[in-house]
Amino acid sequence: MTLAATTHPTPRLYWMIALILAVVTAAEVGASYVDAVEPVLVPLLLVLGAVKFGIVVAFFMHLKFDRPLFRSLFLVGVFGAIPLFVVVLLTFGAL
Amino acid sequence: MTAVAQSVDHDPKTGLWSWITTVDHKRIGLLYAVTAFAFFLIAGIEALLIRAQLAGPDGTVLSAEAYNQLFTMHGLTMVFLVVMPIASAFINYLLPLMLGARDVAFPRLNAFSYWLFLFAGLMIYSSFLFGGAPDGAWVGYSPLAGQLTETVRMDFWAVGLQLLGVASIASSVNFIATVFTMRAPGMTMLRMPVFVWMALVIAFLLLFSLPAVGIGLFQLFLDRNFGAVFYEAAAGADPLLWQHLFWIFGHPEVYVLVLPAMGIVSEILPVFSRKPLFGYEFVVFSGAAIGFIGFGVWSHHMFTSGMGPVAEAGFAVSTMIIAVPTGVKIFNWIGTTWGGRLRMATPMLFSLGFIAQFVIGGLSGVTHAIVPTDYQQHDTYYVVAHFHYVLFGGAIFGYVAGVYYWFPKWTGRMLDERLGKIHFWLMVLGFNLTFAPMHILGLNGMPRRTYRYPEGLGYEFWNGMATIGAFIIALSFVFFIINLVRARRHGGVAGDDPWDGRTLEWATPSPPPEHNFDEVPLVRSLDDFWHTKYAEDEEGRAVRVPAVTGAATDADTEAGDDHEAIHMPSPSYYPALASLGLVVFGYGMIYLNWGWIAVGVGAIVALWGLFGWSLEPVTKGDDH
Amino acid sequence: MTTDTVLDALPPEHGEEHDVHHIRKTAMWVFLGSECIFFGSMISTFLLYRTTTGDGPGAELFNVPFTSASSFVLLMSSLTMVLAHHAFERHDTRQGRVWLSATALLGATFLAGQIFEFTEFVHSGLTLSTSPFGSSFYMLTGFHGAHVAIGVMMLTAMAILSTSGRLHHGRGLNVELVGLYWHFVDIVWIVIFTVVYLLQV
Amino acid sequence: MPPERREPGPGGIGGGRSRLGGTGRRAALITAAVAVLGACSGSGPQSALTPEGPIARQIDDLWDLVFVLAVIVFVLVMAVFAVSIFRFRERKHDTREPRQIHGNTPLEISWTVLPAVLLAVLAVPTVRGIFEVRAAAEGPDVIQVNVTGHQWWWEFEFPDMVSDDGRTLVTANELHIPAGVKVQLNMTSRDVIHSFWVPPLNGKRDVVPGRISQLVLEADAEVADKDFGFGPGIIPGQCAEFCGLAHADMRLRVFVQSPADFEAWAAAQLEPVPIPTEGAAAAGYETFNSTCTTCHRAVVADADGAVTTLGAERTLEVDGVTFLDQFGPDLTHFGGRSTLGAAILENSEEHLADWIDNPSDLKPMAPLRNDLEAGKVLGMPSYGIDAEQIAQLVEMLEAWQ
Repeated sequence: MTLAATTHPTPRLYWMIALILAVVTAAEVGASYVDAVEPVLVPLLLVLGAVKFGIVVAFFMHLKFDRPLFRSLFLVGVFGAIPLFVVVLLTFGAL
Repeated sequence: MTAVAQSVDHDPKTGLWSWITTVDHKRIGLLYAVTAFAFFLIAGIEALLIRAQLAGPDGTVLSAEAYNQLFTMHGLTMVFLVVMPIASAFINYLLPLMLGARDVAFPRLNAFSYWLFLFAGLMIYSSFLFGGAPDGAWVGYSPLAGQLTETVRMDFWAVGLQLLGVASIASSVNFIATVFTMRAPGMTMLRMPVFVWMALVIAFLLLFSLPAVGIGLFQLFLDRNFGAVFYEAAAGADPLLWQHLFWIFGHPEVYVLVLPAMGIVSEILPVFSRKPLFGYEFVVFSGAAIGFIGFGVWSHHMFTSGMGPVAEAGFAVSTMIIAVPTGVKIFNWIGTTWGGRLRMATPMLFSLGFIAQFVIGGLSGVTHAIVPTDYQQHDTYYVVAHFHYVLFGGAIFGYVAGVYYWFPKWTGRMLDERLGKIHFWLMVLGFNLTFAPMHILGLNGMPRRTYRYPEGLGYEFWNGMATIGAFIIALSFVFFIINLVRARRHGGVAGDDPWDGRTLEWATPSPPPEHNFDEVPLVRSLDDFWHTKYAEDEEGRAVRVPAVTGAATDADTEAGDDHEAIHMPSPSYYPALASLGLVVFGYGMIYLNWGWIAVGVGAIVALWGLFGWSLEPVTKGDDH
Repeated sequence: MTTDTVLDALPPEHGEEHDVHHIRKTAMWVFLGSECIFFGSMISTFLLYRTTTGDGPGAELFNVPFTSASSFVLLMSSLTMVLAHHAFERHDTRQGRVWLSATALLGATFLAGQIFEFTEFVHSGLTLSTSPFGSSFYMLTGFHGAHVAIGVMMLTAMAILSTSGRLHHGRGLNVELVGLYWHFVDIVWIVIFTVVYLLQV
Repeated sequence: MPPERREPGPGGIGGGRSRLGGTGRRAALITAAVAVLGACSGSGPQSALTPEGPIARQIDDLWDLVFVLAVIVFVLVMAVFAVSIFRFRERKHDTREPRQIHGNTPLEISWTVLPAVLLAVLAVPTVRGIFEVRAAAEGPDVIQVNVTGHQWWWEFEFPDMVSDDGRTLVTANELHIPAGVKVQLNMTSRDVIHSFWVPPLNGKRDVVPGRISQLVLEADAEVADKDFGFGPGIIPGQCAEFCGLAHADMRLRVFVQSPADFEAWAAAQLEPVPIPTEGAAAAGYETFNSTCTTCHRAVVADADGAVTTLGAERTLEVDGVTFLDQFGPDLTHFGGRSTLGAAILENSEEHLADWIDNPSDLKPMAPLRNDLEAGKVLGMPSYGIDAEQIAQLVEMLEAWQ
């Protein structure tokens, strides 16, 4: 196991990421108003949301560079919660 | 080994204030144990009253109102104020010792968890003084729990459980961080004692399950007090949502109650069989599997609620799957005894009792997974029988075994074997007489949570037996209490390692010094302490290693030991203060009509405690 | 979690002093994992009730352009947060304090936007008691707002403490941990914004 | 003793008592008690182990299967366990240390796989059973009953049994069904969650506010003549989901009748009852009409045959189905019922008088919390009616056969 904290991102990267996040958010809002994407809107928005989520976690929260233990702890929470609540909503026929 | 104890310069501090401000995991463990035992006696008295009421048809000992409060409080107390904290007591005391650590990762957070548990427990019980205790069953099904808003009984339940949940999440975070970051050098994950593994599994279970019920409790509280309509069928809400949120927590909770006991039994069996645990990896991974699969079975508490046959079939299968790792554990325990030299001391007896009774509870659990039969069993005394076989015949037997086993470590004194054996046999008799008949009652159609039953349905005889059994259980605990009290003064002196133990806690003096280990041990294998005492001959039999004076700790001393350098965290009253603030805040929330002052005061006190806590240095003079 | 990564988690290096920083970060990540279930419960409650509006108003109330703007504010506060952390790592307390304050300010702006939005909705007839939709909407966004408020309080406290030089690794409050918390609150909002606002339009 | 089982279950005859008695390993006392006292503690009229219809029997057959398997597993495991304990217990003169066995992978795999196979075998009839027991009853013969759960009583409406003037058959706490016919219950609750349970006829089913749950009851043809201790064809049941104060007293009875008797009963129930015109009963009617009809409902006819329904008609709409939602039970043919207070007391003049005087003495309820405006009812209040008026009411009600 390595402590990869040495390869720390720079402020330049942070600004870049913020720019990407801003663009994705604009795309999301735009997409929800364009009729043409209506059929794929739900998956599209979920994918774009997941991209933003992933970028913040990986870079701003340093999960990409930090200990694998942290990654496991957090991913257990995220990927435990998703199927759990999908099943709950399925039993209600709400998905 | 005893010699080194004197060389440490920490005064053993005494007095009430030292207990309030303590951050020593061992003292906190003892506080948990004593508090949980006190609540156990209260819950036991509640159970006896319930059994007295049900001894015959149309019982008149209790009113329906009193009965509903007592069975609710019995369940709530046993789950949240007895078994969880007694597990916490063992984990607190033993986790750092077994890992070769000086303390848990966050000693003050640990104290906070304890005080919040105590104050929240007292708060729930104070409801008896304020017009009655919670009376909507510990599961608090909506909309019943939201219905009686004239009384604050169910507000005490909702707020009390919420606070207890905060305490449990705090200790879970603490235990997980401890296991991942505080292990002694060489203590890899697969060298950790099974008990530590089970502690880790339940910490994860609590961590990922409590937030669900926490949200449910918030919703219920908002419904009751702020006009929200989360469970208001008339507004289009679905009351089954509560059952999902509750059981997403409630089912893993069952494993939270029993896995530490399984861990305890997994420590005791090898010591008294004089053999290593059979299939250590399988026991560990089956425990982890139980925890993991435990998140996929919650809806088997809802087979009669009308989820639809597909969901029922799915949860039936997942419930059956969880029986597999449970079976693996049992087979490995039997494998551990096989070929050993079994010393029938009290801890061993209770562990063997655990196995036998847990098998019954496990098998009756499988019958619940056969969904159509569960349509008949659900919400009857059959279920009561089932979960008492798991949680009393199982968990409580395991924890009592643990008390007999580690009492010498905690106090330096041995418990009396003769009294212990009387306790055991009376408890086995009383337990089975109480709960075996409940299988029959349930199958014969007696629903649970009923304060009386009429003549003519054939329930008299077995209810009478169950009541007799309950009083025999109570009698058995009289012997336990006598034993505990006697041993504090007159018990035989234990020495460091009275049972010829295998794990690191036996390498310390009894009771261990504040800093646990003079030298942090270096761990080279599973059961490392045992291997400093025994080797294996060519036949594979254990042979005593010619006594190297001292054992693990001395042999593995690192250079430059300087006891002056051991910094233990300083005592702090902020954790107790912060938890007190939270409970005052809780009272304010319950009595909203006049309690805004309490809300404010509580919030300020809690914040004061938290800020003081986060700004004070961990160790005095350690302001770097 | 794969067994490999669990078993990889080796104990810290020898010696008396455990790496306090590492222990605290572990605890924070553990806590954030738990928060996933906390918000997951509320989000699924909302999804269950997203059309259960009874006689009251529903998702047509949402003003997506306005909420997009406040989402953007919160998103940018993650940038200032990470810059603050970067500054403190280089022991540039002054610049760190500036970024911390900026983060707190952006957080407060977001909160102000939320208060404005709530007021608008209440005036349009959506309250906690109107319908399960109303109950679950206010609870979800309200609890998120409470998380932001706690974050703003911690950021402000740290900004003030840094002036007296009382902000360092030895203490419970430190920039990296609060940063993790703050980013988490941000990503929860990313989910809420997508699921609650955008998917309803 | 109830009538014997259809056939001896594999685990032994005599219901769950003797079959389960042996499960407490160390509880030899219990086993002995079973043997000695078995004869005088029958499995009871509300037992799930004495099925009286095809659905309950299917469940019971599944139970017999899983019970036998569980006993076999238990005996095998405990036998090995007991051998291990006795064979390897420490003996005085044997000081040799045991061999240090750390595990055995083939053994581990086999005791992981074997139970998994066993459970997979059990899963097949389980899943099939779920779909079969859950299946809705279909066909022209099926009798529909709309059930409304109340704190703490049951309201039954037969939507397809309609009088000439368009009234449906309504009754409370005593459900009459024809033997050998499938009866489909469509259930909802007006307040909290209840659970409808008549063990000899089917498993239980939760009755959830805002939802419709369905349960099919079917009794064997000969049940109409069997006496379970309450009279021929009468099977007790009760609410199985904790529903507050009087949960224990939310009972019910199912009257299994021959199809002909059932038809006759239904026809009689649809008839109005006469308004008493003279004597004490007439005075009782005055009281009834001024006080009781706030909550209770009754269909009466005057001397000229003009039919009136006393009491406001209240209904509850769930998923497009209309359920009755009266504050109190329909009392039209009260005198013909065998119980009162949700099947907790035999219907006698004495009991009825006590009940009217103060219902909460006989059954724990919270009528002081009633709020009829808000539709909230937590039991029948005591109206402080004097003894004479009570006697008049009793006379009138008991005459409404």
